[in-house]
Order: sequence, then C-alpha cells, then structure tokens
Amino acid sequence: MISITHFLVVSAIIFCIGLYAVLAKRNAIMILVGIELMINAAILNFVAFSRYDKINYGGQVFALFAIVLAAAAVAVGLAIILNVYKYYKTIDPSNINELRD
Amino acid sequence: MNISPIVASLLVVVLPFSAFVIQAILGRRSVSGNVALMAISLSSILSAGCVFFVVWTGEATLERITWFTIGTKSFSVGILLNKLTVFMQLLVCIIALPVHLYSRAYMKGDDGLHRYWMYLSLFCFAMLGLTISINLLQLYIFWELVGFASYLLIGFWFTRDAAVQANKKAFLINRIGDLGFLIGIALLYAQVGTLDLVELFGKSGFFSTETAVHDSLQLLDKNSAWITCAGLAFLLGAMAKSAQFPLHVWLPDAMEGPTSVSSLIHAATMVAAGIFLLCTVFPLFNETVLLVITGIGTITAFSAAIFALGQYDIKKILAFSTISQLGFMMVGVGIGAWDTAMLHLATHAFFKCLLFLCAGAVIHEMSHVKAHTNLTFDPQDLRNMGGLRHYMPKTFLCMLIGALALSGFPLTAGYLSKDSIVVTAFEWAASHGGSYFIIPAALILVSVLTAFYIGRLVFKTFFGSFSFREHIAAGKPSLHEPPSMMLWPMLFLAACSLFPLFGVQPLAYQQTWIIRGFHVEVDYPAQHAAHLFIPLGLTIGAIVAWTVGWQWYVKQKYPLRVDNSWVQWANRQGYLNELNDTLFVKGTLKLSDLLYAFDRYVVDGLTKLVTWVTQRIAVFAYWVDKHIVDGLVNLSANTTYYIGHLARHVQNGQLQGYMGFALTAVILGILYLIIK
Amino acid sequence: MGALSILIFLPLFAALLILALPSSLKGSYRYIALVFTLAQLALSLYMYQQFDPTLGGINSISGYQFVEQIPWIRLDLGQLGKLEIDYFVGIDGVSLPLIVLSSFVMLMSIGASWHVEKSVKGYFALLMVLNMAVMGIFAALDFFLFYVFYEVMLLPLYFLIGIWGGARREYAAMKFFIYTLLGSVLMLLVIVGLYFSVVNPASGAHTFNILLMMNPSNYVDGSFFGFLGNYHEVFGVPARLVGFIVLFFAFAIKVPIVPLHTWLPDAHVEAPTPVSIILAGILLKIGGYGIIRVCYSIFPDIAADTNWWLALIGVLSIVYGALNALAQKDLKRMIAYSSVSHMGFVLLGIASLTAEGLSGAMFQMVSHGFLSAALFFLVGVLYDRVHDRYIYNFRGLANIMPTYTAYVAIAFFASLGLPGFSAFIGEAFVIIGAFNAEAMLTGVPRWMAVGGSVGILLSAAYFLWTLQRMFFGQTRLQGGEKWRLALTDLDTREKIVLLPALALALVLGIVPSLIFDNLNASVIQLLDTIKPYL
Amino acid sequence: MTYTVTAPITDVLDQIMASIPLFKPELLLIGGFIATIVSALFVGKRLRNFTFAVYLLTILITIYFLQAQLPTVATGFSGMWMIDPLSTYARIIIATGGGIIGLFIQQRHKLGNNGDVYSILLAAILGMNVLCNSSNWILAFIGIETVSIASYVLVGYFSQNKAQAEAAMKYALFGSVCAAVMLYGLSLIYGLTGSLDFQSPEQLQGLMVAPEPILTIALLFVFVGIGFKLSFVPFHVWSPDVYEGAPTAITAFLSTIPKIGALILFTRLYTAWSSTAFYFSDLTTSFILFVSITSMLVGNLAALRQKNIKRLMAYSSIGHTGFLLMAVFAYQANYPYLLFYIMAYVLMNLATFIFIDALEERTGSTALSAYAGLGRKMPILFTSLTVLAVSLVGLPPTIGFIGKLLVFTAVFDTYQMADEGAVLFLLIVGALTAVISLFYYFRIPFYAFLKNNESPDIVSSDSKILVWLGYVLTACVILLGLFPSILLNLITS
Repeated sequence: MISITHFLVVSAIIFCIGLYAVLAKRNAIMILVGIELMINAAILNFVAFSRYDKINYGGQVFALFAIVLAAAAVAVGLAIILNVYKYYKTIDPSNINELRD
Repeated sequence: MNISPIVASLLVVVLPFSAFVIQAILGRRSVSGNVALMAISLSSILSAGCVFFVVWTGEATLERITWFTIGTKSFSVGILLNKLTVFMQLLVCIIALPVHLYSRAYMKGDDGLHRYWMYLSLFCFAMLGLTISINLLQLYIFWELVGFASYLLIGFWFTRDAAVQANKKAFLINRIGDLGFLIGIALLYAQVGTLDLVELFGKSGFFSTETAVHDSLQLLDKNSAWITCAGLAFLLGAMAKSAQFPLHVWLPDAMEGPTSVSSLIHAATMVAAGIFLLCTVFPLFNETVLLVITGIGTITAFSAAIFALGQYDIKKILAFSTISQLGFMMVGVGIGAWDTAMLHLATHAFFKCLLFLCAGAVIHEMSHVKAHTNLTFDPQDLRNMGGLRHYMPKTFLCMLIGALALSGFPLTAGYLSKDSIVVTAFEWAASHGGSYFIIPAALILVSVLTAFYIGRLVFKTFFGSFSFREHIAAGKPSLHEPPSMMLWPMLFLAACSLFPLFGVQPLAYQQTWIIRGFHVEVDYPAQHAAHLFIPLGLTIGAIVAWTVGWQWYVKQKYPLRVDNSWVQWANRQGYLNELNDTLFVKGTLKLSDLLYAFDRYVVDGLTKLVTWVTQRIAVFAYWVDKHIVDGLVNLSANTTYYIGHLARHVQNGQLQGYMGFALTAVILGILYLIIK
Repeated sequence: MGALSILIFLPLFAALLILALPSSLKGSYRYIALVFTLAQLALSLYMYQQFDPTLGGINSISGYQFVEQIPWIRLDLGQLGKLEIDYFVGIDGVSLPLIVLSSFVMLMSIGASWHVEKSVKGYFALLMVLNMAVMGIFAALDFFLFYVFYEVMLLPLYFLIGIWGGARREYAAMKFFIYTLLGSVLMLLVIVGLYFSVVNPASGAHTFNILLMMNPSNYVDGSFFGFLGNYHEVFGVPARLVGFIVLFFAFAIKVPIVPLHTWLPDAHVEAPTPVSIILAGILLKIGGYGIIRVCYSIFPDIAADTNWWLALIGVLSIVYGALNALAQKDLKRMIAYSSVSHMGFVLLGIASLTAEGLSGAMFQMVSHGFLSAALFFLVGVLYDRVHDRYIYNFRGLANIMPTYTAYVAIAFFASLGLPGFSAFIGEAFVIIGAFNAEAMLTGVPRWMAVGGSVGILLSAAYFLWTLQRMFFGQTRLQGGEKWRLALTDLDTREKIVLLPALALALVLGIVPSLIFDNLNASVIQLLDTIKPYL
Repeated sequence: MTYTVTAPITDVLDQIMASIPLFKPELLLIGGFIATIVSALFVGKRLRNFTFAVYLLTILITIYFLQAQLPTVATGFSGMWMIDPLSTYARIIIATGGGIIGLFIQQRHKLGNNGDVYSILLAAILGMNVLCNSSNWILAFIGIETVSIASYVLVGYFSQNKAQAEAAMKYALFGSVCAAVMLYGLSLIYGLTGSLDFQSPEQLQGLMVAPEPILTIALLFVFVGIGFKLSFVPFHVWSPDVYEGAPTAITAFLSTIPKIGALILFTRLYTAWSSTAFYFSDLTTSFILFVSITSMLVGNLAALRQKNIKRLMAYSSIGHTGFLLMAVFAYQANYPYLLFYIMAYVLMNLATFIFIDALEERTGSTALSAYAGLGRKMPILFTSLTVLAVSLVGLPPTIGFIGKLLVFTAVFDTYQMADEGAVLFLLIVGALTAVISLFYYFRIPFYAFLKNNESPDIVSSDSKILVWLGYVLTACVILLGLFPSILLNLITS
C-alpha cells in the first residue's frame, strides 16, 4: 500500500535532483531542466496532498496552474538562452559573467 | 576751586584717555606730545588741588552706578575716594608729569613717536583709573589695561627681537598674575557675593578703625581655607605685577623699552600697583597669608640685591634694585604695617624714577658719543663710563641724591621710609620672637648691599676717568649736560627725594604726614630702642658700604703713603683689607655672580623651561589630535568602506554562484532554526 | 506673516531672485545679497529694540515674543495618534542675541565674498539659503521645524565648502557633512521618542512642540521619555539619560567638543573665507544654543545629574584646543583650534548652572561670534594677497602693513580676553560662574574652574606668540620681493567689514548690559526649571 | 473557503456574477492587453504610436476605475479576491508608475515596431494587481509568475548587446529557481494545513500544530520566492547585475513596480501570520527583522564601492527594501506611512532613473566618473538629481524625509509597546545606514559639481519630454516634502 510518505520522499528526491542540476550543471538548458524537476516535485506534492482535501481540490487546481506557468516560464527561458547564445556562442553560465562587481 | 572731588577725580582719569583718543585719531600728525603733556599736567593740578587735599583732610566719598546685572546680582562701577586712593592717584600724576616732560627731549626724533605718546597716555589713563576703582572687577580691568600698555611700551621698538621677546614675556608672566587676581575675585565673589570694595571693606577703606572689619566679612570665618586661597590668589597677582621672586624675571628684560618708560612704569608706578592692590584688600589676609607675603618680600629683596651687585648694565642694576625695594614694601604689607609700605612706595617712586631719568640722560649722552665717534660699544655698560661728573655735573648731582636716598642716608626721603619698614619689622619680629628675627636681619643686610651697589654704580659712572676721553678730546664737544627739558624734571625729582616733602623732622618717620595720615594700629608694642639703634646701624652700614665702594672703584685700591706714621697700621689695615677683600668683596661678588647665574639659568630658565614644555605638550597634543583622534575617525570610515568591499565578493558574476549563495543561506537558516 | 517669518524667509526671496536673474547680470547678485542682508539686519535690530526684557521665555509660551503659530501638518495615524506639526516660531532672551549676531555675521560674510568669481549665481544663492536655514534654527519652537532647518543648513554648506573651497575641499566637506548628519539622524530617533511621550493637553494629540516637551505634566506616564513611572531602559541605561546624551552628542558635534571636533579644523582650512566666517560665527553657536534650548530645557533632570561631566568636557576642550592652537603652523588652523578652546568656555559656563556661568556662556557665544569672524576675515586678507598662511613664512609684517597689523593686534587681544573687549566679559563670567557653582551646590568643583582659567593663559600665549612671529621683528618674507609688493595694506572694503565687528567687540566689552539685560529673565527662568532637580 | 459543496450551483454563479464589478480594472487590463497585441500586430506598422496610445488609454481608464473603487472593502469570487483601500491605492500607484514607464519606453525606444512591449507591461501590471488583491496562494503564485515572466521578457526584449542578454538570462533563471523553490514550500504548507488561503483560520491552525522542522523549511522556501521579487538579502544577488544590464527604462520598471505588489502581498502575509503567539509567528517576525537589518546594511555598505550609477541604484534599492520591510514590520492595520513610503520610493526612483537615462543618452555612459564637471553644463538637471539624492538619503525638506520619519514613528511605537532590543537595533541601523548612504548618493553631486572636467563631451538629446517629466517629479519630491498632508490626507481620508 503506497502511503503519502512515499510520495513525499519521491518528490523530495526529485526536488534535490533538480536543485543539483540547477547548481552544478554547466549548461543553461540543464538548469532549465533542473527547474522543471523542482517544479514537478512541488506539483507532485500538491496532487498527493490534495487527496486529503476533499472539499475543493485546491491542490489539483494549483497543480494545473503550476504546470501552465512552468511551461510559460520555460518557454521564455529558452528564448532568452537562445538570445544569449547569439552573443556569447556558449550557454555555460560560468562563462557568462560580463556583469559583475 | 569748587569742583566736587568725584568729578575732579573722574576728570583726572578721563583727560589722559581723551589725549589717547585724540592722538590715536591724529596719528603721525601729533608727534610733539603736547596733548599728552597738557592732559597729564591738568590731571596733576586737578588731582592735587581738587581731590587730594579735599579728601585727605576731609573724609572719604564715593560715587557708583550700576554697570550691568547678571541674573539678580548687579555689578557697579564707580569712584572710591579715600586717603589711600587719592594718595596713590596724586603720586601717579606727580611722577608721570616730569616723565612726560623728560620724554619730549629724550624721545625726540624717534619715528613712531606718535605711538609713544599714544601709549603713554593710555598707560596714564589705565593707572589713574586703577587707583580709584570702587569695584574689584573694575580694578581688574584697569589692572590688565596697565599690563597691556606696558606691553605696548616695552615693545615700542618692535623691530628689535629682544624687545618683542621681552614684551611677550612680560605680558605672559603678568597674565599668570592676572589669573591669580581673577581667581581671587571669583573666589571672593563665590564666598561673599559682592566685589564692591565698599561693601567688602567699608566706605573709607580699612584704615579708618571704626569700619575696619566689614559685616559681610564678619559673617564668614576669615581663616577659612577658601579665604586663604583667595588671599594667596591676590598675592599671586601682586607678585607678578610687582615682580616678586620668582615671577620677577620679566622686569629686567623689560628694560628693553625706552628709559623714560622704564622710569615711569617699571620703577615708579605700575610695579607699585601690586603693593597697592595688597593694601586695598588688606583686611582679607589672615596670619598665614601675611606670613607668606613677608617671606616672599624678604626673599625678593635679598636675592634682587645680590643680583644687582654683579651687573654692568646700568639699567639692569636699577631694575634689580627696584625689585629689591619692592620686596621691602611687600615686607611692609606682610608685617601689617602697610602704611610704611605706602611711605616707601612714595619715596621710592621719586628717587627710583630720578635714578632712571639720570641713567637715561647718561645713556643718551653716551649714545651721542657713540654716534659721533663711530665706535661700537654698549652705551649702557658701566665699564664704558667713568669720570662723567666733569662733563655733566648737574646730572651727577641728581644721580648722587637719588643714590643717597636709595641707600637711605639721613636727610633723604629714603632714610625715612626704609627705616620705617626695618624698624617695624624689628618690632614685629620682637613680638613674635625667635626665628622671626631673620626678617629684619635680612632687611638690614639688604640695605647695606643696596648702599654698596648703588654706590658702585655712581662711582663707576661719574668718577675715575672716561674710557673714551681721547676721542672727545679730539674737540667734538659731544659729551655735555642733557638739554634742560630733561634736566628740569630730574632736578624736580631730586628735590622730591629729600626729606622736606614728607615731614618736617628729618629723622623721625613717625612724624611724616603719610604715616600720620593713615594711622595703622599694629598689634605689637613699639620698641623705642629700635627707633634709635636701627637707623643708626643702617646709616653706618651705608656709609661703610660707600667707603668700601669708594676705595674700590674710585681710588683704584689703597694708595699707600710710605712717609706716614700710619703705615704699619695702614698695612695691617691693608692686611685687613686683603682679608676683607678676599672674604667679603670677592666672596660677595662671586656669590652675586653665582646667584645671578642661578637666576638666569634656573629661575628664568624655569620660565623658559615651562614655555618649552608647554610647546612640546602642545605639539604632542596636536600629534594626538591628528593621528589618534582624527585617526580613529578616518579608521572607522575606512572600516565601513572595507566592509562594503567585502559585501561585494558575492557579486562575482557567476549565476550559479548566486543561486548557491542564496540557497546556502536558506539551508543555513533552516539548519540553525531546526537545531536551536 | 509676522516680522520673524519675514526675517527668516527674506533670504529665500533673495535666493530666488538671484536664481531668476540671467547670468548676464551676475554683477548684481552680490548687491542683491547685500541689500537683503542689510534689510535683515535692520529687521533684527528693530526686533532687538522692540524686545521686552522682562519676559523669560524658555518654557512658557507667554514669555516668547514675535510668536507665530500656524498648523502645518495635521494627520491621523490611526492608533499612532494624531500627528501635530506646527509652523511655530518665536524668540526669547536666548535666541534674540544669536539672531542679531547671525544677521550681522551674514553681512560680514557677504562683504568678505565681494570678489568671488567662480559661478557667482550658485554661490550667493546657496549663501542665502544657508542664511534662511540659520535664522530658522534660532527661531523654531517646533522640533520638527527645527530639525528641518537644521538639516537644510547642511546642504548649502556642503557645496559652499566643496565647490569654493581649497585643495582638500571634498574631504573636508564630506567629513563635515557626515559628522553633523551622524548627530542629527540619532537626534531624529529621540525626536520621535519625545513625540510619543508628549501629549498636547489642548488637543490630546502627540506633538512636536518643544515648549510642551519642557513641561513634565505633558508627558504620558510610563511613556518612553516620561517623567513618571518610566521603566524604559536602553541597554541598561535609563531612557531619559539616553535621550539627553544623544541630543547632547548631536549638538556637541557642532560646538564642537573634544574629541568630536576634528571636522572643524579641516572644514575651516579648506573653506573659503566667507564660509569660515559663517562656520565660526554662527554654526558653532547652534551647538550651544541647542544645548540650552533643547537638552537643558527638555531634560532638566538629566542636566542636573550630568553637568559635572559636561563641565569636565568643557574644561578639556578649553585646554586641549588651546594646546593644539599653540602647536599650529597654519594661521587659519590655529584660529580654528582657538575656536574649539573658546567654545569650551561656553560649555563650561552652561554646565556650571549658575546665572553668571550661563550668561557668561551666552555672552561668550556672541562675542566669539564676531571676533572669530573678524579673525578669519583677517586671515583671508593675508591669504588673498599671497595665497599662503604658513606662520613661519611671514615676519615683521608690521613694517609693511601697519594698519593690518593694528587690526590683527586688536582682534588678537580682544579674543585673548583683554578687558574692555567682549571676550573678557564672557570668559571672566564663565570662570566666576564656575567658581560660584560650588557655592550654589550645582556640583561643578572649583578645580575645573581653575583648569578653565588656564585656558585664558594659553590663549594669551598662542596669540602673542603668533603676533611676535608674524608681525614684529625685521621684515622677512618667504616670497621675497614679490610678496612685499603683493602685501598691500587693508583697502576700504576690508576696513568697512572689519571695523563694525571690532567696534562691536569694544562696545559690548564696555556696555555688556546690551546683552545681559535681555538675557537675565530667560537665564533665571532656565535655572528655575533646573533647580528642583539639583 | 467561504462556501460548501452543498450550495446549489446557481448561488455560485450569482456570486461570481456579483463579484465581476470588483474585477473591473483587471478585466480592463486584460482587454487592453489583447488590444495592444492586436494593434501591435496590425496597426503598429502604419501608426507608430498607436499601440502606445492604446496602452495609455487603458492605464488611464484603469486608474479611473480604481479610484472609483477606493471606498469599497469587499471580497469576491468566494473569498479569493479581496479589495480594500490598501490594495486599491497600491494598484493606483502601480498603474501610474506603469504609465510613466510606458512613456519612458516610448520616448527611449522609438526605433522599430516594438508595440508588444506595452502588452507585456500591461501583463505585468495585471499580475501585480493580482498580487495586491489576493490572500490565496494560488492567485499569489499566479501573480508572481505573471510579473516574473513579463519582467524576463522586458529585460530581454531590447537586448542589443551581450550585457542585456546576460542580464535577461540571469534574471530568468534565478527567478525561475526561486519560483520553483517557493512552489515547493507552498506545496508543503498546503500539505501541513490543507488550506491555500493564508488568512484563513484553517491555515493558521494548521501552522500552529505543524511540526517545527518541516514548517521551518516550508516558510523559508515560501519567503525565497517573495525575497526574489523584493530582492532583499540574501536573494538580492541578481539585482545589481540585472539592473546594470537591462535598458535603463526597464531598470526603472524593475526597481519600482514589481516590488510594490510583492510588498503588499508580504504585508498581508506578515500581518496574518505574525498575529499569533506560536512558533511560525516568531519565525516570521524574527525573519523580517533579520532580513530588513541585513538588507539595509548590505545594500548600503556594498553601494559604497560602486562606480556605475545603475549598480549603485540597485544596491540603494536593496537598502530601501530593507527600510520598506521595516515599515512592513511596524504595519498595524494602518497603512498611511507604508503607502507613503512606497509612493516616495517610486517617485524618487523613477525620477532618478529618468535623469540617469537622460545622462546616459548624452554622455553614452552610466559610470559616475562620466558626470565629472557636468554640473556647470546642466545645472538644473544636476540640481534636481542632487535634490533626489537628498531625498533618497532621507533629509528634509523632501518626501524621502517624511517617509523615513513616518516609518521611524511607527517602528518606535512598536518598540514602545514591546520593549525589544532587536527593534531598537532596527531603528538604530535604519538611522545609521542613512549616514552611510550619504557617502554614495553624494557621489553624484560630488562628481558633477566638485570635480572639474574642462571638456566633458556631451551630445544633445531629443527626448525633452522625459526630462521635463523628471523635473515635475522632482518638484513633487520637494513639494510633498514640505506639505506631506496633501498626500497623507488623501490616503487617510
């Protein structure tokens, strides 16, 4: 029998993977992917929790909105990364540091 | 004349001031000094005719107006005319008048003469105002103005470095005294609540017995610590003004000023102001303070006399003798017989002024010689003089009178006053007994020394042969009597230095009108023997001193007549003289040099040291200010700046670095919150 | 619009007028400034003449004169209560002399800035704004208003020093600004605290009215600065004490006291002559004024407790400043440090809590006002000629500039406290008051008074020394013949500027009642407010 | 939520219909959004400024509707949408600011057909309104994301060089990460409380009983998202780079408008959560204290070393955020000073950026050193800039001072109530940072007036309107500084 705990653990793992990707990957696209993972972890949580929210399924609603917004954000992100590539000919964030103190 | 004394005395003060203003406005156009002269002579007439005689015979009057009010206390200014004040005022006038006359000739041709007259009038104004002030604050104001005027006059030749140094020194040392005075005032005000002399000491001053002790003073214990402090503070003020040991160092240097100035300010009037102050606040002093005063007076009298022995600069000798005589007056106050002090103040004013004027005349002529025969020598140095009596007999006469008066020969005024002090001191010592006899003994010794050094001065100047005779023999009659404009004042003062001015009896100081004028009750019995022996002793001592001096400086040592039945005796005498020579004269001179060196290098050196130390401290303080105080300020500023620099290390442009930083912060926060 | 408001805002009109005029008329700016300042002086003199010396002022509104009170900001902050800010001005015996002094010194500085070339428009405009701010500070009776003027004063000064100043002007300007701001921001917190502690009995609203803050009965019990039931502590220090210290700190920077004085020498040395005149002549007085008007009147209880320390600081400043002055080689720096020393007397006098001391302090402020102004002007005269102020580069100036030397000598002797000049009255009565303090049991020991009087001696020392070094002796100049030609004697303008100041010093020295008469009532009232807590 | 399943569907519909009027301004914005897109697509080619006209029109009408809404206090859409003066005023400020920014962009980026930037602006404004008017996490998140995405686009929109592209990327990625983290935190909170309305009693009760560790994680994660929007420490790192990289008009936008919405949200959140005596309330309170103090310190200290004016403004806005948090902390059911400070802040920043932009146009640089000696060339402009600096420091007689004073007043009141050392520390830091800020704000007049540069090369500019707008705003800064009652009475009435 799969309990809520399992969901939470899984989502936590996914979140951490995403976090790792965001912090460690030397590629902007991978960072976007990491972000996606983190968001999905959250969405998983929402869905899992909404099981206990019989009245009005807020969690599921939220999950839907989150998916939409994440998609939008990623779209914009990709566009911007393309734009960056146009100027830098690389998308390794560690090389993109014109702006600094 | 029917002017009220108040108005008259006011005029006496205002006239010189107006003269000062007029000359200040006229500037270079008034070099004749007529204005000043006119003012001072008018003042003298008024002071004598309408103030002195009225008040001295009648009783004291006063007039005061409210000056300003602070909080609820109101301070008044006004005029207090009692015997003491009017006497002092008259004295100042009488001395100032001849000096003005003298200056006309003495200062002739000096560019900046207009300044000279200006300053002189200012000084007279301040000094005269000082004499009749009713309020201690007012007195203080004039007191400082006097010092200021003397500052200006000492530095009259401001291009001479020595002069400028001297006047700075004089002002600063006087400033110390002024502080004492100010502190005294403040303490008195804090204790009694008023600075008005009348409210403090009663209308006609302290010498009219019935008001001797004032009620406001009765309230508080005269021997309380603070009153003692106040007394000592006033003493400090007097010490600086009257050049008492160890604050006397400024007076010898002050001789850099014109001689006429020295005669007026640094011999007769200003330096006497200290004594005058002490007399004014006399009731304040308790036994302790009085004893201190006596001690200081004695030390001053003795040391200064010793210093005078070794000098060659004619003015320096006179300066030291002034200091020593002021010491006498101090003793007079200290032993409670301030009337004798005033008497000596008066007589001393005359003969010391005379001596200075004569010295001035001599220097004047000497510098003429110097000018004509293009030699380079110091016109003030005794060693360059000698035999001048042939060239300037009248001057010689005046000088002689002055010298005799100073050394206290009978028939001179000096005899009266000096005896009065010594005798009273003796009586005082007798009543206290024991070690107190040191004081009169010291005084007697001092007066012998005085006689000696002044004799030396006279002999060295006027006897013997003139050093530069051959130059003058060359026909240029450049060495002669001073012009009559200078001569008359000298003669006048010479006349005043004799006994008739002070009393009909040439030998009894009690009979002088001054002593009888302010009759002081001293609380110790009269010693009639003393009145006989001490004067005698003094006179003999003086004569001996003069003879020794004569032997030494005129006869150039003992001309032995072989064909004389006295030879052996004379020889023995001679041996004695050898003895005397080695023991006393040489010894004294050595001692003198020694002590003078001490004075130069220790006492005066002390002031130099203090100056030096102060400057070092100042430099140090500035160093601290610049590097530590301000340094801290800048340090804190820079630290802030540096922290700002640290805060920027995060901003390395690495996106993931940013994320890492933010998330690490969050994680740390979480950990902290969970663990705590 | 009453006389006082006109006095305050007249310069503002002048500034606007100057800004409005095109630069082609730049010659006229100085005349505009001059005319307006003259009018201001006339007005202030009229007030002086109209002033009723019997009224005390300090903490009683009825005791103030030329009062104007107009509601300015009224605001309901919910449960924060009502915000009540008035345009509230008026003068009493304490502010009157300072106002007259300010308008006088302003006139002097206009005279001193006659030959300014660098961007004249901005210069005079800023000067006028500064003028307005200063007047406002001395007249304001509402703490908010006071603070506004207090801060507004800073900006013109920053630029006046920073733009028209000397070599290290940026450093000096910023230092000055930071120092003062540091004091004033903390002051702002205390103002807020007072605002919450005081209630206007009439309207029941919190208020910034200074006079209401002086009356213990207006304080809310248990409020932060309240008199009664005040348990508040800041880091273990009672709240009222903290408030007093913070306010004192703010004003002490202005006075300035040791060790908060280091902005002063730099500011003075770098500032142009007119600004130095204003700095020394007016701004330092704001410190003393603030201590009397704010610290002592609003916190009488603390004042009674702390005056021992204040007196100590005063004595320290006196001696320390004098010693520093003695060590200076730059004439202007020396005079700057002498200001530190002379202002120390003000603090000592105020702290003595005696009628003599307080009056002496006020008198000293006024006298130092125009004496230091004159001194700085004299330095400026020398600097204009040869652009050098190094003392050892000059010698025997008396031979080539006799009139100048005479003026300098008078100014020096006046400020070293020669009787007959105003400084003497001030210093003497500060000393007398300090001595009297022990008899009055205000807790200032007499050794402090002695220490203070040492300062008089030292001041004589450095002034005379300078006189001897620079003016007397044979003429020797660093710049040789070039300087000798450049060093012309005073011209008429300079004499016109200097004479009134020195004359005033003399007049006040001889007739001190000109100031004391208007002062006494206020001083007595202030002492009465403090007495109960002694 | 205020209704139950048992309610018949018709009631729900009625209620929704009833709530529509409350949503009017936002509907209008949506309409404008579409209209601008359309016009940008079809009309923009021929009539260059048509889109802009539409945009302005939308803004104006919105403002009109909003001020009509002023007195209303109501909730709609079954409690998801709430309207009170606070939000309404906030939205008015946002809309006005949006209008000015629009003008700014229109003036500065005339070339090419960039009509759809206005639609993005409108989207951002819409998102902000949503933030202001909701206490529901869903709406809040939607709002935040809308604003964020719009902002990403705006930053990247004009990108013509490396810096701008980089700025866009950093902004987007950092923002998305923060959003993701926040979302995760929200999910946790949802799980802990079963409610998505942070003012609802259910949620509060849930938070009361929730286990502390998990709650800590949840709350901090949520704050991450808000922190990113408000850019307070430690989530400020992106702002200097982005401010510097983005076109000045956009920087002006970023530094003002998005903060308002987030701030209102945070205010509501804080007031809702700090009210209890439980762990999460303490956590929230201490968090806001800590963050506000560190933000003031870090922002002002780091600004000391900046040589680029836009970076400097970035740090200064971080410092101001800290100060705004101070206001939030002292917020007790009365908003005047909060709103007043927001207005002051917006006013000052917009004006400053307008001038910065004008100078950038003339000197071609945003380095402070480029201003050397320009004070004499453009006296009025730099005088205004100096006035703004004074206001930013918070000295009288400017609006900045009144704002500071009001905030101090409020905070001091809380201090007097709860005699807490931390609050006092907050006050002192607030005061001292003002002194520090003087250092760098006065670099501007320092370079302009005190430094001498005989031949500063400047090209003349054509966008006069903008500069005049700047002057007007500056005038307001002083006017409102002298007579704040004008504004305050408006707010409090």
